Amino acid sequence: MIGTLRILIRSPKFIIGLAILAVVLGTVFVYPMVNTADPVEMVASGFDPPSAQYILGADNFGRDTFLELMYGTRTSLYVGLIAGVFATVVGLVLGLAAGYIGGLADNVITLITNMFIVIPSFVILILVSVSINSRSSTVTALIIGLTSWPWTARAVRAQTTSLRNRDHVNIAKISGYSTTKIILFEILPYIASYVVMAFILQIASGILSEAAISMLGLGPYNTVSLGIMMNWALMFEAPAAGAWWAFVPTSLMIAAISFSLFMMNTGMDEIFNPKIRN
Amino acid sequence: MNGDSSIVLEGRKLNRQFGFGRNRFFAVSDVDFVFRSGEIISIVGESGSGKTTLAKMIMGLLKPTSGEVMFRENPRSLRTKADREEYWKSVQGIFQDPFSSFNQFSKIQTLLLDCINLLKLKLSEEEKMNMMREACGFVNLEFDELYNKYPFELSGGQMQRLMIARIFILKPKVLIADEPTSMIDACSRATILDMFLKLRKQNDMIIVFITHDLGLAYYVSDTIYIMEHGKIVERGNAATILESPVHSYTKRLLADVPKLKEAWDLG
Amino acid sequence: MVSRKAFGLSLVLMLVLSTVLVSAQAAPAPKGSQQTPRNETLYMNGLQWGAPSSFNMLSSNPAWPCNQNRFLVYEALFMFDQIKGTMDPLLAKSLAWADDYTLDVTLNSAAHFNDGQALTADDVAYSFELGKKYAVSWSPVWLSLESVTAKSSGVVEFKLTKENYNRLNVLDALTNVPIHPMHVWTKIEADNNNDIAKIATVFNEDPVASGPYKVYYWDDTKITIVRDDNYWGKALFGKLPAPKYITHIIFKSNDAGNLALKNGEVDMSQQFTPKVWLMWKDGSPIKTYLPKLPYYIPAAMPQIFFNMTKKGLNVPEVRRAIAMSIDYKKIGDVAMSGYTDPIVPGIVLSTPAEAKMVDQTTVKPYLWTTDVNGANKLLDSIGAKKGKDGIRSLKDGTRLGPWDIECPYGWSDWNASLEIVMQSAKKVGIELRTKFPEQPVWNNDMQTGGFDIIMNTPQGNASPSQPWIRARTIMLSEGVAPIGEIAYWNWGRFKDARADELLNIIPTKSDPAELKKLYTELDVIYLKNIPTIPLMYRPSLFYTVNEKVWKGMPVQGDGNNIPPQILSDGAGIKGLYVIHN
Amino acid sequence: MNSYLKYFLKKFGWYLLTLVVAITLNFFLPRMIKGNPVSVIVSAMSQGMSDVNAQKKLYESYMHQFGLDKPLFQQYLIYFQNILHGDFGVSFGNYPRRVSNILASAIPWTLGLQIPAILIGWLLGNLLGAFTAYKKGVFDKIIFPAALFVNSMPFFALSIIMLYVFGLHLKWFPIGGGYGYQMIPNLSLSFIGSVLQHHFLPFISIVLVAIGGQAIGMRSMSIYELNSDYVLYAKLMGIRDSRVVRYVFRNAVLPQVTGLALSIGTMISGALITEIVFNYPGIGTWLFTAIRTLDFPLISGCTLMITLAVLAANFTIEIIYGLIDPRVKATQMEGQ
Repeated sequence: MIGTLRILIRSPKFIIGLAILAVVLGTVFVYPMVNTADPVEMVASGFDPPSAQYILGADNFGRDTFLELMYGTRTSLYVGLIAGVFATVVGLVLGLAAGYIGGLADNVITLITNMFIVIPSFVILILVSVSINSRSSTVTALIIGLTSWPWTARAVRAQTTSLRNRDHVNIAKISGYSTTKIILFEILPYIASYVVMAFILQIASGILSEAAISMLGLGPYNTVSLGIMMNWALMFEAPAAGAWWAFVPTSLMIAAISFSLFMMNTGMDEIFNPKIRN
Repeated sequence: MNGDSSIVLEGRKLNRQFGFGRNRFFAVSDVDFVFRSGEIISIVGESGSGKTTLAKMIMGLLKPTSGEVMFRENPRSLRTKADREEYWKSVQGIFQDPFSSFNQFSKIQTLLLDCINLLKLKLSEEEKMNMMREACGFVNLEFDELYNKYPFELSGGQMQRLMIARIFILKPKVLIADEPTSMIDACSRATILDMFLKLRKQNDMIIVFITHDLGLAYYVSDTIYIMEHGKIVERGNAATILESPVHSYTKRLLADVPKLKEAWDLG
Repeated sequence: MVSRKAFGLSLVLMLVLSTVLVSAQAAPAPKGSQQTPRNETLYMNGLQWGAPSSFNMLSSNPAWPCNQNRFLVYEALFMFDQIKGTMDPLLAKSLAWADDYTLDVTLNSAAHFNDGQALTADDVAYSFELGKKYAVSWSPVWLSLESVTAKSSGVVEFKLTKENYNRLNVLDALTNVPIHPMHVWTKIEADNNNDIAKIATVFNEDPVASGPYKVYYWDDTKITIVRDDNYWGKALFGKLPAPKYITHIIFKSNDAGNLALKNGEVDMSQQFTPKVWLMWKDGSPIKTYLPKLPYYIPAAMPQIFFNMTKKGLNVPEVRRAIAMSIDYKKIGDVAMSGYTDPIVPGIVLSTPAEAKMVDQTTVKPYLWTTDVNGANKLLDSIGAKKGKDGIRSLKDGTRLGPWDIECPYGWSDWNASLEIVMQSAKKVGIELRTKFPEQPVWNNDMQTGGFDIIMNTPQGNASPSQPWIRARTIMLSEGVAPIGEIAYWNWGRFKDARADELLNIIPTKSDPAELKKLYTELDVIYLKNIPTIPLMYRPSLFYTVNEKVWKGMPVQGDGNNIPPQILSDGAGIKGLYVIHN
Repeated sequence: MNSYLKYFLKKFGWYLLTLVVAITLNFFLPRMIKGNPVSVIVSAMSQGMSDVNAQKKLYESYMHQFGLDKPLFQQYLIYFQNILHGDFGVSFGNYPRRVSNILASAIPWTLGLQIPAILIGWLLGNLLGAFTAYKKGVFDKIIFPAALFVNSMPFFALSIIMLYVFGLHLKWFPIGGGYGYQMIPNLSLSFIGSVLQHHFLPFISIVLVAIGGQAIGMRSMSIYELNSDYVLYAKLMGIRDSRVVRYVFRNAVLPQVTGLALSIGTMISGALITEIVFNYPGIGTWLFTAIRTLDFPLISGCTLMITLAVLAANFTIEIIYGLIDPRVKATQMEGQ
């Protein structure tokens, strides 16, 4: 584990990604400790331009956009994280089950997985969100996770299937390992790097999905997220009002977070797939 | 054949099919075998003949689609954990590719410790270390240098010898060796074969070589089974088969002997 | 290389092909010209939000301009003037009460349909009868009507019922029942076996009607009507309306519509435009009906309805505390961009015409304004103590919240208002949560009583029956289904016997002094019980114009005295005759 | 039987099954909600109506007309049957307009916007990816992060910024709609010009994001190929660089084709939201309206169209791919 980290630190891409993410995380978690105001408090008047007091001006409600951005980023990260964890766990469990058990279970799981890969997740995201009346950010995150597990499942299954027939697994079996122990010690370590990378991508896609469905007005209730901020900006005509501060920083924040995660992923990819290394 | 020694393993009409419906094919069909204690057996066939599938069924890694394996004259049961552990104390295997036989993420000692644990011996740390040291000594390896290393720090020959050290600890009744030397350089090959024979002498162990090399089979074994398309096409005393083969497939295999090793058998 | 060229070529082809497809699928074939010249076309927005589904006024969802009150294609007997409160003659010349129960309306003999047929008393009677025969939007008037008959070809006689005597309902109908040509619709009725379900699906592509315009072209993005140069009203108005074409652009959202107004692509906008003054800051020729705040003439009171069956919310002090906690000024400034005068709670608007209908000194003690301290004291006085989280509980342990406070998603001014109410209530220890579901969910929650607090406008149309119709929507408990079933008014299920009584008496009276007494009593009941809290005033229609192309748009104080009924509704139609390039 | 035909039929059957599942989800998921769209229609119609019985009757007649009074499963069967006949039902929000009619009016716009945008984005992205992989150095160090950054931005975020900069600020392009409002669709040059003018901003914002995504994928595929043994061998053999590059590109682009198949769903979804930003009269904008009014039949119609398009695209790509690449065919034909 330590060794892996040491290798990762040598990848500039990974480091850049990590640094950007660290700056974002630092800012969004430290700033609200300094400025303890309520982000939904309407302190200025609508679309006040940036000033010394409010460095990113005010949004349509007269809320401090910068403070809102901090809380919004937190919500989005939370949604991305929960969605990522959910999708990864579901994908991992189904992939392992299909790959390791094989047979009928494999056929059924693979069929479902392939279907959900082809049926656009956006469609399911909309249909499920429309059908759920009260959405908290956790519910939104779970819905997103629900639609994004198939990729992980498919890859985990493929790798597990090939690992299952490897001789070290056979040796472990005839050394009396239980199935759980085999999965934990003989299979998981081999796919761990892949799963971590997939998890990072899932977080990024979770954040992007949240933004997309919030744009459609299907985001979580009673909270501020990056997608909801974009949605308010469009609904309250920030572009027409010239209030670029209501949507440009938000767009850049979404891009910065997913960019940092993508960078980390690319860096890891180059480490773990040495052929891609330049 | 030594009719007087006891039967340890017996296969009755073993079948293994893969796939369903129109995609179904039989990797192993209607195979019978009898392994008596002290015997060395070779199962010879080309790649795709089903010999590895058969080996896995004998080891209990694959369930036969139909047929039965008799262990010490009783139907083999692998249902409970205790059953399985009991079986694997008696029936063990060595695989072709030493590189893939190791879990890259565990240290060398884990491999040997697992064997000690399988034997359920109540030993102190010190005694365990000694046992492993002895096993490594048997295969000419320096345990104290190795035990804290990871597999990728070892050579192929060292790895395969460690696999034999495993068998040394476990002392099974039956050893299934699936092309154990095919990925080893020629000079370690002889050493390794010697170790097998030494082991057998110590424990009165049955060794089943799974191989495509009829020459090797003749050199080491008492009994030879010839396998083609999942079926045993010919069986018998090694010398008899080599001198007067009956089946055309055996004849073809014999003709190939001088050519030797066109490709590594990955099946 | 060859393949790349082929690729590029096929792309271009695809683009062209899709353009062709778009053109080909457009509904009616364009007649003659390929475009409607900008200086001959008046562009509107904000009255139609989806693609037209029909121009059939017997259907549930006819498209602009075939909605009730809109006199561009179909016309009614009178035009209501929102400012003066008068009913101006249109198809009818005059009305006269023969007695309390009989009303005679004399038609303008010049009136004819755009197919040349004269418009007679038979057509009027027939049109009203359609409402009796089928459930259509003007059916409710038949509760107060006994019969509508053609006394002669030029006079229609309306007989009112005695048991359900309601003059207001009938006068309303004279200003909004669209007169249909009998010779056309009897045939449509016959073709569809007199089955309203089938009749309602008739698209009515080219309506035969009496108004100054005919349907010309429509698709998913706009509806265009063209002037009927043979319009009978040329005599009434002295000339034809100025724009040859009127196009209503169908936007999917407010923002696109406002951008188009700003850019001069839309001349007349019935949309909520936040901070409208920013629109003319750069000198753009954009105007609202009033030159200063509140910019628009208030005609409606959006308000929050309490579910009177919810524990905690059924305590009048709690409702009053919420009412006193709300920062009305912030709602006005932030949510409504200041388009509202300070709110005076009650069942009447603060406009001079309505304010004089109640005795202001009598109701004064019951009014409330923003007073957070007062609200806290009030809650203290009933023993509602704050818990650790700052939220109060009543003596019996009922926690004050969390209650959902609900309005449809995307109604941005309302969404903002409720955010403010939520913030306000927190300050007095009441926990509210905003809930912005899709409109049908909101509507369903409201009608079935599946809400805690919900926002809606009780009867926002300017009509002769205000403020009675508004008060009825808030308070009448008769005919209101219990929680779980659909109610069409009084969604909070408020119940007061005296209020019901008053609401039944008012429509039968016409003496102003007597009415004032009754309305005052009703207002006091309202203010004491607080079944709803008005949050703001709002115009019944927004009215923002861009004079880049069309000049002389009616605004207050321009001497024409044309009401802000967006050049198409009621007396607002008169504006079409004064604008010019 | 011809093995390719077998492969084709197998794929076809699988996609058909997937479609059935999609249709089923399309039907059941939106019906889980409690809001009742009929009440909206009725309350719009019965504004001010005071006879409760009349309202009830009206309500029931609409429930009956939309088939909502039947058991859910029966509704499902009817729905399925109707879809087979190309009938998506009547839109609740645009009653009595048929959903198929609405979709027919929207699809040309969406196709006209998305197909060229996605294809051009794919092509340019792959060229750029191969180029950066080949050139390496400073070029790669700038272009790769830039492409990744653009790709990290949701389509609509880029769209809003483009709208603000080029539509509102610089006023170079119209800010929304499919064509000028003064136009009446016809085949004149001025109309086509207007369509193209309105097409440009949404088109370019889809292209930009697509370029980013494809360039990244192509770059890593190309690096993979460039580092492979055959390239080394070819170089040792003294084969000209340009030829090697062509080999590399050809080998790297094949996986990119499957990549396109797999990412096409995400791309279409992103592009649909772009339509909303630009008020473009395509499926995305309709979907937005339908969601706002909980117009089930229209929501189902839109999502079904999207699913159908994605399935069709995937199917086509797989079929063509099976034809081109013998390896795929071989693995597909294997026993399992």
